[in-house]
Amino acid sequence: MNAIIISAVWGIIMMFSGVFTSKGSVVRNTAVLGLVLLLVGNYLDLIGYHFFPVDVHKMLFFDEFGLLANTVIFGSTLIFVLLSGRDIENIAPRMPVAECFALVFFVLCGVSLVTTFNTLLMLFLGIEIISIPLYILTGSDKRNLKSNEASLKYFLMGCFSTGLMLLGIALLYGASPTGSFSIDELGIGRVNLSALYMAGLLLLLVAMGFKVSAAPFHFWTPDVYDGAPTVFTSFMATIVKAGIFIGFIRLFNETFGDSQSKWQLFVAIITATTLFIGNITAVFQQSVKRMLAYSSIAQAGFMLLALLSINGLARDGILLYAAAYSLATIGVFAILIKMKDYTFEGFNGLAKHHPLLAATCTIFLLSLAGIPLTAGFFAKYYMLASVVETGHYLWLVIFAVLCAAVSVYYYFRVIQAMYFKDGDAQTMELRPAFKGLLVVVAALIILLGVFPQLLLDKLNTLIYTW
Amino acid sequence: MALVGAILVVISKNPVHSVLWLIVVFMAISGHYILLNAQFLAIVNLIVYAGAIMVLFLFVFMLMNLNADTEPQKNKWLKIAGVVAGGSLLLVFVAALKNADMKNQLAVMNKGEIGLIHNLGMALFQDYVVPFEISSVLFLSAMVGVVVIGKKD
Amino acid sequence: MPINYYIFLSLALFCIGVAGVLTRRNAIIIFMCVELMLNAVNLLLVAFSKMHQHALAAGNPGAGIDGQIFVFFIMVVAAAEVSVGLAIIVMMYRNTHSTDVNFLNRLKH
Amino acid sequence: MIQLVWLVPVLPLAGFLINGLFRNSLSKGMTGIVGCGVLLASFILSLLIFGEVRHEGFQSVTVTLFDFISVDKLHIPFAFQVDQLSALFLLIITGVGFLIHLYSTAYMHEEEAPHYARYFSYLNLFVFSMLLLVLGANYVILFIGWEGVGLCSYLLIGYWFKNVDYTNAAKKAFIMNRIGDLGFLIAIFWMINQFGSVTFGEVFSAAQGAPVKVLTGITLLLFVGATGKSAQIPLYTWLPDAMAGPTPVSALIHAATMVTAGIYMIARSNILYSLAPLTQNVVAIIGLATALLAATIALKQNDIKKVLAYSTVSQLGYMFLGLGVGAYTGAVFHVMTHAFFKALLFLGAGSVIHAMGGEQDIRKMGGLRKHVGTTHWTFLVGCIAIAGIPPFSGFFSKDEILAGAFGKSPVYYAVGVFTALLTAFYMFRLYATTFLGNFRGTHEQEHHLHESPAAMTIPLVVLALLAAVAGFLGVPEAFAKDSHWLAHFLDPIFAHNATAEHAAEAGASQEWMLMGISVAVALIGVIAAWTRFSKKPDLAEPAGFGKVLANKWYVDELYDAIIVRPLYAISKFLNNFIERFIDWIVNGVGRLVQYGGRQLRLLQSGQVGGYVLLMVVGILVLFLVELFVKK
Amino acid sequence: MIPVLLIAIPLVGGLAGFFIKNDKSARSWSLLVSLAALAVSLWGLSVGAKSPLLNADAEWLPALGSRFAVGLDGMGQILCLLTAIAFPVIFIATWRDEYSKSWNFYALMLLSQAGLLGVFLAMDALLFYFFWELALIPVYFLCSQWGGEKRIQATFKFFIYTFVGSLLMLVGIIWLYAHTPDHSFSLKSFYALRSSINGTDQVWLFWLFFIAFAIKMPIWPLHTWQPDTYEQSPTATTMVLSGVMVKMGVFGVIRWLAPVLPLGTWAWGDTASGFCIASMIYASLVAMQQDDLKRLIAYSSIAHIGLMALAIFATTTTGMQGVMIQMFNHGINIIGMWIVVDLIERQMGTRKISELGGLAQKAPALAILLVIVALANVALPLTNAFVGEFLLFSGVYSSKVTEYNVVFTVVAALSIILSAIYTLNMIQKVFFGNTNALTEKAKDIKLNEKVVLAAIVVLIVVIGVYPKPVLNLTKETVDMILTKMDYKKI
Repeated sequence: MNAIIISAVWGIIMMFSGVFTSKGSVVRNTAVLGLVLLLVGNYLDLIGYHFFPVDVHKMLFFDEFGLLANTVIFGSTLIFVLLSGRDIENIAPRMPVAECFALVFFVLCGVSLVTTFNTLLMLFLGIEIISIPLYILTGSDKRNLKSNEASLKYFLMGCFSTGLMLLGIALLYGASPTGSFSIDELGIGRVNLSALYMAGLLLLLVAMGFKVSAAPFHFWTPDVYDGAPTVFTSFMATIVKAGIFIGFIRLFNETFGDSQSKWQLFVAIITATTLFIGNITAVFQQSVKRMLAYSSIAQAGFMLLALLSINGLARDGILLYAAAYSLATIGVFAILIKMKDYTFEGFNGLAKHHPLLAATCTIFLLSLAGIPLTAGFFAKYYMLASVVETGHYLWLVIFAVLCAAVSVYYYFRVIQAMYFKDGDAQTMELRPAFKGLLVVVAALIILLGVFPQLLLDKLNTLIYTW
Repeated sequence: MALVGAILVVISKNPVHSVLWLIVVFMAISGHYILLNAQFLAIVNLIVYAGAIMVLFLFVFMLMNLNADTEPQKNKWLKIAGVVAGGSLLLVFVAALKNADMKNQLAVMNKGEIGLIHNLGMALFQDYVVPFEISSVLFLSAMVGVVVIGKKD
Repeated sequence: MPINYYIFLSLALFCIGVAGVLTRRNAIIIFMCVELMLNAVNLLLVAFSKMHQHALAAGNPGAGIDGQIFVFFIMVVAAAEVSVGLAIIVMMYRNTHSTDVNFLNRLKH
Repeated sequence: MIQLVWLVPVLPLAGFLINGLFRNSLSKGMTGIVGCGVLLASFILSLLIFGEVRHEGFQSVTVTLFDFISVDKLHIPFAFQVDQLSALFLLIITGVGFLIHLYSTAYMHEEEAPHYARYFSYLNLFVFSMLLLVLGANYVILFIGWEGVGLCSYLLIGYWFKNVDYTNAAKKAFIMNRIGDLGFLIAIFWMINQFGSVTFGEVFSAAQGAPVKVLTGITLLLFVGATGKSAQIPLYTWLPDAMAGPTPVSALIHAATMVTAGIYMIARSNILYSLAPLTQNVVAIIGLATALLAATIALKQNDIKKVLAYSTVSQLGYMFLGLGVGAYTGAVFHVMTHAFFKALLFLGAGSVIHAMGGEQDIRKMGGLRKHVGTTHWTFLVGCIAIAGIPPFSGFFSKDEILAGAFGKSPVYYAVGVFTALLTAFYMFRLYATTFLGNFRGTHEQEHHLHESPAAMTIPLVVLALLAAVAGFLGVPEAFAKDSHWLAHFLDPIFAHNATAEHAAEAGASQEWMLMGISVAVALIGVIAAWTRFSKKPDLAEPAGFGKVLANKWYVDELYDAIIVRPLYAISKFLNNFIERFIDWIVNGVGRLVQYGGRQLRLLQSGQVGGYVLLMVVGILVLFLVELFVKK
Repeated sequence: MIPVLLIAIPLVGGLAGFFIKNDKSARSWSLLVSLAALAVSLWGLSVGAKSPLLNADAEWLPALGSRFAVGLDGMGQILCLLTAIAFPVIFIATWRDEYSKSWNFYALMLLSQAGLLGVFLAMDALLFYFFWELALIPVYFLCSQWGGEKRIQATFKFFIYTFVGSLLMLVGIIWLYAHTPDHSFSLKSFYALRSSINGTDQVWLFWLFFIAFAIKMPIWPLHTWQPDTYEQSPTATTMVLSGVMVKMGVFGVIRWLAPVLPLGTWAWGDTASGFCIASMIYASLVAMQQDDLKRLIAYSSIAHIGLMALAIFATTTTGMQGVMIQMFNHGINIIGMWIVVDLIERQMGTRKISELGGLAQKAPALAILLVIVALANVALPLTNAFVGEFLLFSGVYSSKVTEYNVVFTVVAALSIILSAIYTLNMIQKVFFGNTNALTEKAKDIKLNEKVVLAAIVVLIVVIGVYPKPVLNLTKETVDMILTKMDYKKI
């Protein structure tokens, strides 16, 4: 609860900060402060200290899983703001920075709802609170037609998926014996499902799949990620996606956990399609940004494996995945923002001019590709292991592994461009602090790659208490 | 009436006509609400949807001075595909749900108190106070968003 | 009235909305079709709410109220969406003088 | 003394190392001293050892140096076995080897010091390998020496490595030997699998109870090895080509020692062979066929060394005939006598070539009798010996083999005798063309003609003496009881299966007759050749059947057409097509992914309508799966 | 203790190496580090098989059941020794090769050494996988950065190829892990599994692992990355690749495949053997056509590795011992070959056999040393490879698990002849004959090169004459593996 309130309040503070000051740095620092507060507040929640004793009427449920997810998400946001916050100003002249930060905080509020919801109503509200600011952030580069287009596409398709989601919720409501939206009551004892329930479930699956860009509901992703200002693409592709994924898992674990066998097949189909389309399509991209968009689809495919096999490993893994994926992607995007040319050619020879940039970028990409010694490896490992643990869907595991090999292809294209091709990659001016932070993020990725238990130890205790 | 209106919304060439037909649909739905004894929702539906929102739409149309001619025809095949897809979606839904064990369930007409403003209000401000508050965040963000987008630069 | 009638009515409305989204090119009309879908859902929710009320009235006089509250929230969200959506469409129109979604094809592949 | 047997091979090894490592700093004199010295020392040691072995009732002694390979139940010690057979071979190898080393010091004197040292180090290494071969107490050590001599032969044939033909010949020798070695190796594996050991004694005792099929297989495979090393059909073609090496090398390796390794090996395994009659027949037939074939080819060769080379092949065929018919002693006897007279002939040829300034074509010689006296008469002795005219050594050994062949089958005998006729004929053709008549070379060559230095003539003389008298070591029993010293000496090795020999010796009168026939035949050959070529040498280009013979029955061309070229064709096909095809598939997977990416990309049409449509289709599919598939 | 040092020395040395921004000191530093690793490896040999120093075990990922468990058994000893010898030899032999930003080059080399040693030391499947990839990645960068003209495509193919394989292996590892009763990655738990997995599962697991290892070795028809990569890589890296890295595949089969999945190995051993033989004959034949020295040696390496793999599936003590010793020998020999190639290329600027000739006149020392190494390559007696191949063939011949042992031996042994053909051809064309304009200017080799080549030759001969110490070293490992591979005891 602390996090929800702080984020909402801080959103308002950010909104007004724009009124009192026009200096970007002040706004940014306020935002950083807010994020730190969020982290602290969330931590206090974790250890059982709540600022506000609000009776949530079981609308929300603050379990450790959700709160830990919040930690990961807030932490990622902090890194995101530190790395790329300054670039918000550069999107367009006279950019309303303060408002953008306010929207970011509102999104975080939505994310914390999604990670801790206990009724479909809250899920719905959370998702809408996430979506609406995102439509706007996507279109925030007003003069840029691409940005406009992305925004409109995102908006129209987002509304459409909201419709689907609501229909699903309505059907579930209809099927609920007690006439409730609470996921506790919806979920209990549902082994044999009525057609109504199943249809609702499928529609929810589709709608959530849309939000996490699972194929074939992913079509908005490349266009929106490509069209949106890169800073916000980074935000959307990582923090938001991770947050919704947590909600996704939570929904299917809590609500439909008992009837897993009924819907596993659908998740498997969607996962396979997502992996396939995401990876294969990424291969042929010319722009790194667009490649990353497809890669985020592919990564979503991997995260869906956790959904397929909801078990201890999967819950562990999805958090690790969220952290690993967010860190690496934020890092790559932070570097991408600094590039003058977003195509692969634009990266040619980066290693000669900016060895540090290239080296950290390589670590991020290696992590995304899931190479050992990076956090990405263990993330993928957990996903695969969780499915193997269920004993079914081994074909999917092998398929996922082959797709991972394909992913190496496009990630390494960037590495090749940076190291082995000649050219002079143009970047914008780089601050030492930026570089330092990149190194820290890279180090964090390596650290998680060697000792994932730093994050997982916490989770392990949680699994046994769950 | 609702269905006919809905179809007309979709096929009207002139956007303004579409809006008008949509209002008809909303009215029909409100009628159902009243039949179902959900007076509050019926009223809200009329006021918010048919009134405010649709007027907003109309304003936008006027603002943009759109009429039938400005919308070029979509690819015919795509249109057919769209209709077919929509139709088959309906078929599939119906097929999926027709076996639902709902045959003997009734939606009670003209009975029950829950649709009344009083009852709804009590529920809203007691059990549902958190989401209610949260929806304010939603509005705030929408507001900020519109400001960000709408502001001339 | 049997609940099935409402279910099918709502589904029909919903699917008409979907078909509308699929066939029209004007962004605003697409948006209106989405609203149509939302209203179909609203109708369904109210119907279910009354169904539950009927079925569970004995044990719980407030049964079914959740559905109507939900409808209320849907309307709230829809209002917010409409404002944002129209703002986006207007912004788009300012730049391109069109509301045709097919005009939007700078982003592909 | 016998315990010091390891010194015998180690001394040449030391010579190899010294000459090899310090080849740039040693003077030619030093090189020669080291190279010959170690051999002399080995020879003396061998003599001493022989002295011990010679005693009545000597039991074979095994000297184990260290454990070579020891895995699981398989133990292969690095061990030497000293018995009558190996002691005899030791003597031949070190003795003849020493003479040839000595000869080489003069023959190779024109080489630069480093290459001179290289030559001697190779030669030493060869002797080392050969000694390993005959001393080895098991098949693996034997095989080590076996391949070692092959290597040295390769190195020495290609000694003048600037000449591509020479290196080609070297390569051919090595590869053909390798083919044979493969058979040998598989035989060893079979033995290991069957008997669990490769040590001679253990294998032989285990073989007694083994199925005949297995023994036939093993012995046949061993024989394949022998055909490679000892230049028998079908692997003989390398030996004539091997004449590319320096002549002393031809004498040492390709006449006296290495090529007899096959005979040694089969003689060593005589117990196995006696248990596999089928193999014995194969050996005899192959040997006979080789003897005949090579003799016919030798008829029309004009290169002095080529004639000798084919003669070697032919004589080796004889030895195999002896082995095949069970006349082991005869075969070994022939190895010995052949070592003497063939080394003599080669060294004599070397002396001739030396005198002619490198010319090898006998058509350009003639009348050399007057210019190179010592060479001439020693060469003549060699020719008589090989032709089988008593009392020179060749007569006795060849006769013993023929007697054995007669005991087995008169057909063998008839062919053998015919070959003997041919042998006498072509040897004297060679002799007559080279030494008789008038000189046919250039004036300059005639001027240059001279007798070789003492270092070359002394070995010639010694060998000539040996070639003349060595036959008395094995005087047939028909002359006098127990006159066959060699048979008696080798009894412990071949005693188990002396039946064949004794059967042949049963009728003394018959033996007298056989001897008479062979002597008569040899004399016919000699006289025919002498009369035909002493005045009018055969200078014309051969035609008709003679051309076939001169071209060696076109066997090289045949091999080229059915083996070498198809092999290269296959290899080319694999490289150019299959390899590309596999790579194409591998890359094709990558391209397929790329292609898929390009096609899938098109789904991303940029149009919202299309996207929603696809989404709806997706939903439809899910629901259809739910409705129809999942039930 | 010793294994940890073995991994840590090159790892830390390599990481430190990135910061030595000076060509000369980087070179010396890497040599120093690799010599230190060699010293530790020798120390490991000297302490005796039972010493507690040879094992180390530490908590790593308790949640996953994976421990940092490393240990040196006989096979580990021999391969670590090979790795430890290979690197200093490579550094000395390529001392005169110039690289741009050489500190990065040397640092990556050391990192790959750390990965290799880790692979050979790991006693935990996850750790094994880690090092497996760790060895791969530096090599990828080495080849792509400092390689030949078409390096990028070639190494990329190599990387993806092996990566696919290793991912398949990862799936297998995870599956096995999920089935261990104690949820552990340790080698012991994996070995304990073999009786509890049924035949069908073993079969597909076998293929998952085998494909991974077969790509690494490589076995026909998964070999096509190899000639390209060898050709395009800088020679120092090629030495690592062919000298040591291909052994990872063989090693993997022996340690992680055959004893873990004996039923699968037994059921499909014949088929796998068929591929091995195909790979031997095919590679030998293709080698005959090569004009590029590097490609020729690459194919020859495929042929040799095929024999080792074949002998593993024969499941005999002799064969397995042969594999052990031959892994070492092949590493030594092929590094020797590469050194010669490198010398030739550096001097002549070409590796084309057709452009060379007559080098023996100009560089006799080089010629002699090469001939010895090449003879070892064709397994001439009294060279180390003879011992290895003798045992290998003998092992295959006496195999009890297959009915085709004789056929296998005979067909495989044909490669002996073929190898003689292409090796001698190569020697002849490069060293013999007359010099041409290009080779006219050739000079003989320098002292450092002479020393390493001589050292290699000494190793070749010493092991060829007295292989016993090496054989004794691996005896226990072989016995253990074979007991585990005995499918009848399940």
